[in-house]
Amino acid sequence: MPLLGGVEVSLAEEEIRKVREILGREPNAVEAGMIDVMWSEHCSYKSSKIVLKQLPKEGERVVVGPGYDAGVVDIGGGYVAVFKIESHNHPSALDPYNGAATGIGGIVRDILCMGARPIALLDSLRFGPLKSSHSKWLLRYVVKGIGDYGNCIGIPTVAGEIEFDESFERNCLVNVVCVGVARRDEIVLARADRPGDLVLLVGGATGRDGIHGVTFASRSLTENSEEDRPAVQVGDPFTKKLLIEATLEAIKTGFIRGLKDLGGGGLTCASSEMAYKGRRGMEIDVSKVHLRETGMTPFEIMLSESQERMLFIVDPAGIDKVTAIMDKYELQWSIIGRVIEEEEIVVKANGEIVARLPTKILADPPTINREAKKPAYLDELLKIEPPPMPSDLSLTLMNLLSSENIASKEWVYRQYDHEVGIRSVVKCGDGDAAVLRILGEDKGIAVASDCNSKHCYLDPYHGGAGAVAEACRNIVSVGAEPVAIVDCLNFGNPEKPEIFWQFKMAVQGIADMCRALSIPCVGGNVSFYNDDEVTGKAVKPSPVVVSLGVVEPLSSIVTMPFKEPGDEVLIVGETFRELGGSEYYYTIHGIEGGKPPIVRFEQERKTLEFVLEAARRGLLKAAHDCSKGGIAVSLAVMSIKSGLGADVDVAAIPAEEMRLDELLFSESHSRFIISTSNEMAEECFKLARKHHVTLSSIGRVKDDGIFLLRFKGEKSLLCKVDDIIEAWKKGFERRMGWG
Amino acid sequence: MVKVAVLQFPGSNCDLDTLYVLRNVIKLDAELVWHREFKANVYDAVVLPGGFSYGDALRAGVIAAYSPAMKHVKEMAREGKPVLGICNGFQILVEAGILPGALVRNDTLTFICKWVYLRLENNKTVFTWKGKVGQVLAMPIAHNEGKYFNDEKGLKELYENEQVVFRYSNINGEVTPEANPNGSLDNIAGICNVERNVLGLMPHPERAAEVILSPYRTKDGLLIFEAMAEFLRGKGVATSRWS
Amino acid sequence: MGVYMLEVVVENKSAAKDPEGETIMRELMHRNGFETVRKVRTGKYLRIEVEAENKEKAREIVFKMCNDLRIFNPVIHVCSIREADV
Amino acid sequence: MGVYMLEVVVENKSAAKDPEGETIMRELMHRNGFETVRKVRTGKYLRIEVEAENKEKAREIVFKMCNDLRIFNPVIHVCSIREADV
Ligand SMILES: Nc1ncnc2c1ncn2[C@@H]1O[C@H](COP(=O)(O)OP(=O)(O)O)[C@@H](O)[C@H]1O
Ligand SMILES: [Mg+2]
Repeated sequence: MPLLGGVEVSLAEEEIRKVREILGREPNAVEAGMIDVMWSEHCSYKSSKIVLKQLPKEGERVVVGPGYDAGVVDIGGGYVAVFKIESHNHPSALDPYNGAATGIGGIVRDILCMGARPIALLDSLRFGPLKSSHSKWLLRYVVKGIGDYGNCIGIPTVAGEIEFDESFERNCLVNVVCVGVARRDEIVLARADRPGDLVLLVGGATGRDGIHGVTFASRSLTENSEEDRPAVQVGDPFTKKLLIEATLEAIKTGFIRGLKDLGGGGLTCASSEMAYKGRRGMEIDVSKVHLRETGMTPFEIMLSESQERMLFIVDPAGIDKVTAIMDKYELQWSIIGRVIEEEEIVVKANGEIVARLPTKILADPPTINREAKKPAYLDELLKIEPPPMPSDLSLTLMNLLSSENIASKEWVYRQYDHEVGIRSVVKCGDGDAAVLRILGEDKGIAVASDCNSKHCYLDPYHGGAGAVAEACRNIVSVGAEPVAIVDCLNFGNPEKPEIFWQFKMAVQGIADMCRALSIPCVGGNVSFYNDDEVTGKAVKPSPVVVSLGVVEPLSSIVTMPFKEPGDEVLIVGETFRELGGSEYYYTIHGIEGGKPPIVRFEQERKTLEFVLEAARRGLLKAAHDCSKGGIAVSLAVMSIKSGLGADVDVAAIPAEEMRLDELLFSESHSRFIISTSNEMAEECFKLARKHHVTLSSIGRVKDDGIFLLRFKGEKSLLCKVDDIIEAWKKGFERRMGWG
Repeated sequence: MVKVAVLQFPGSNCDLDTLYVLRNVIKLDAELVWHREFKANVYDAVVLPGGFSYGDALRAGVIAAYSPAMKHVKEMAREGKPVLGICNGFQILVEAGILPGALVRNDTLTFICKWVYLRLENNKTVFTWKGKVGQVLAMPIAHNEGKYFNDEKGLKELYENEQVVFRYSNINGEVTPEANPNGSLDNIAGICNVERNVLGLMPHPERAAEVILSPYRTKDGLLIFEAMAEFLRGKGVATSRWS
Repeated sequence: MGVYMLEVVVENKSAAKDPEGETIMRELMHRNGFETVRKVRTGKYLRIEVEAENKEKAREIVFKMCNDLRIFNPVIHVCSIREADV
Repeated sequence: MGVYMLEVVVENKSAAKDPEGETIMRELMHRNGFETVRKVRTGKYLRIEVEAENKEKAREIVFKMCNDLRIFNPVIHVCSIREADV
């Protein structure tokens, strides 16, 4: 590795030249270390910044957009929702338990430092297929890590998703989401703008752990990553819980002028970013920092990424009041510096200045314009011939339902406390999105996370757009109005033009879909280098999108299970011959290619508007979007969750010309299955015409225990409801084995 | 006016939930009390809420059991005041020796969060006098270490003294192995002290006190809080032991 | 005064079941070809460094602590204490 | 063939934190009068009975098992194996 200031840094030669040029001198070792972390991909977004600019950030409800620790949106009645997503892929690949746990710890701090009480967690996970014992081991301990941490701090994990694909075998993806609520006037910003304010460091003592964690996250995993021990941290949820309560209590004093968590880049990142946002500087005395180990150098203290720490900017008039709160919770604290006029970060140790850098060089590093090139594999993959039609469609459905991608994820969410906080109205497994009520109000927040990496692989543009569309469909399915998204962009090495092309296309897709739906993107996270240096293989592009919606009143919530025999079953939207990247191709035929679904932007918007209005007018007894596994799987799941049967005429499904199997399993966008009473069906049709949406009645809910799909007079697919319940409920658990 | 304390230990996390139900649903005068500030003589009843006091270090509940606050809880128990331990609260009461036995790791070796059915076995306690023996209640559990254990002698005593209050059952009130989520001895989900003013249970009644939160549109958890509230207001079928 | 290191192991009484040990043996070891394993019992392990005048005193302190502070629950656990190398 | 008993202890590496051990020391031991405790580290304990030709073979089996079955994760844990009395 090249040298800067006499220490090894992970910067490119050109970047090193730039540092020297901007600074006009050689930095010393401490300064070089600080610059090294701040210029890492993880902290600086140097490769992605230019591309991310296209995402729409504005909207009536946006209170705080991207650039802060979490996005803040107005949800009415004086309340705001705060949410953010973050990846913890690299640490989780090495130590799934602690990696996932500290991921939760990190994302919770992001919400907390906006001044909001964290009220829910989501997890979006990707692993290699479960036939590999390595994947099982990763999944088992990732779930345990998330559960142990989230359960302990008393924040319910209310939703999530899991995908399995060979490309995640050595690079699992662990994305975690936290949602918070606050009164609008309680929001605090990570900003230091008043010279003389005190800098207070609270929480866990600083140790040598995690030094260079961010540079590690900004690199591909290598053969000897197992030796990369400093990158793995141990979480301490008990201390975190105290930190949460103490922080919220401290904010109530009114003396907290700025607040930021210490995550990647540690004290260096927190201090420089807060100062930069406030157009000020900060003086930090590292000899004041409470330490866990002896003999730590200023370099180590400034770069440590020890967990469970927060940085407060406190009005000196209130410092005693604030520290008394920390004492009540028996949290360690130290006053480590103050805000200064000059826009620079000055680090002192035992009275001597050991680093002095302009805030700008730390907080606003130069960006890189990376090359993008469409991968050659794509055109080949799109041309694949359709496989032969299976002779037994009932068996095909059973196999899909029990496949790891589609089967019930109950094994996972049983291990998560999804009820603590008494806000969970729609819980794990009940609906396409989770719904959390606002205590004391007749209002709820809906959240869902989505991404179909198989679609994205074949068409990152429509894959990115599709992730937004699907996340919003999931919100609308429960009767909520989507109001904003955040995203987590998981890709391979951006220095490779093919990977960067995937990235650019996906972001463009997300941006275009957001614009079409008039939904802002209020935050996100980029995780590059999810590839394997040994095999050179990258993960399938996985732009995970989290959509947040508002449902009001709570009585307009819709859930997924069929409700009563005799209810009419309808399909919203049209089906196209789009089987590329489908679960049907993957699980049944082992095919990776084909023409993937594209998003029809206008149609998607109209469809969402129709379903939302129908839900609000109380016309829907059940609703579920069609995604993985297509129409057949969506119908089956609605049947499974209710224990009721269904009798459906497939010929009534509006679709372009295609085979029966294609019709049943195509994963076209902009579709929902809904059920309604006979009396309300007519209203539904009227409303559909008003919204210019295709709606077609396809069958009825039955109580005969049979799930039946007819086609042109024939019983093309017939299963006992008990059998599909068994297949879907046991499919996952059977693969995981014990506990 | 009667006053109920919700006792907070570092790591309690169902404290606000319990307070919400006591205040907003039951309409009792209740307040959060930090363990260091807790005094027996100020309150008419105390609830030890769920959570992970001291992060479950060593064993769930064991460190909180040594807190000076627990001396006050013991005193209240002795005075016949209602003491309710929910989940971690139950674990603390057991570790403090106020209730007998042990709560150990679930047989599944995992945390379990799910709705279960409970059969009411004893309606002669401060918290259950409004129910009928054999009545089935729906409530969620959410715990790692909720498997009740006692030795042979201890179990015999529990039954002799009518201390078994709730057992895991199916919807029909049948106490079967399939209805036992965590491997608890005899499907035991909640027990009381001999005097019947202290109840500990693993399920969460505060999460089952409003229809909107229940998958079955029930609010069975209310029974426990209402019984306590009415008892505090001087109602209920008080036995001589309680007066 | 010196610093002594002691180990404390808390296990379930032999009469009580140890579902974790059984699961590890059955599902992990036997299933993956280690069939010669006959029995597995799990426990909690604590390594404690204590300041004391001598070894015996250190042992006494830890012994008293294990009893006084319910390091184990006598209803279900047995507890063993041994010396270890610092 | 004989039956041999081995003990396996899995702990966090010494450079890694052990929040549970810290909490036990601070909140349980120090607070309740055992101030001479200097450090507490927690770990997982397994007692394994295995059938083998001799001691060395038994040790080998257990060693291989701990590695192959990921009884511990070398990224964060240290694992020690010792003989015990049957
Ligand atoms: N990792 C997870 N954590 C928590 N809940 C999950 C997780 N994975 C899936 N779920 C829940 O299971 C249900 C079904 O999820 P999913 O299989 O993604 O369904 P769909 O394809 O219909 O969106 C949802 O309620 C979802 O929130
Ligand atoms: Mg869905």
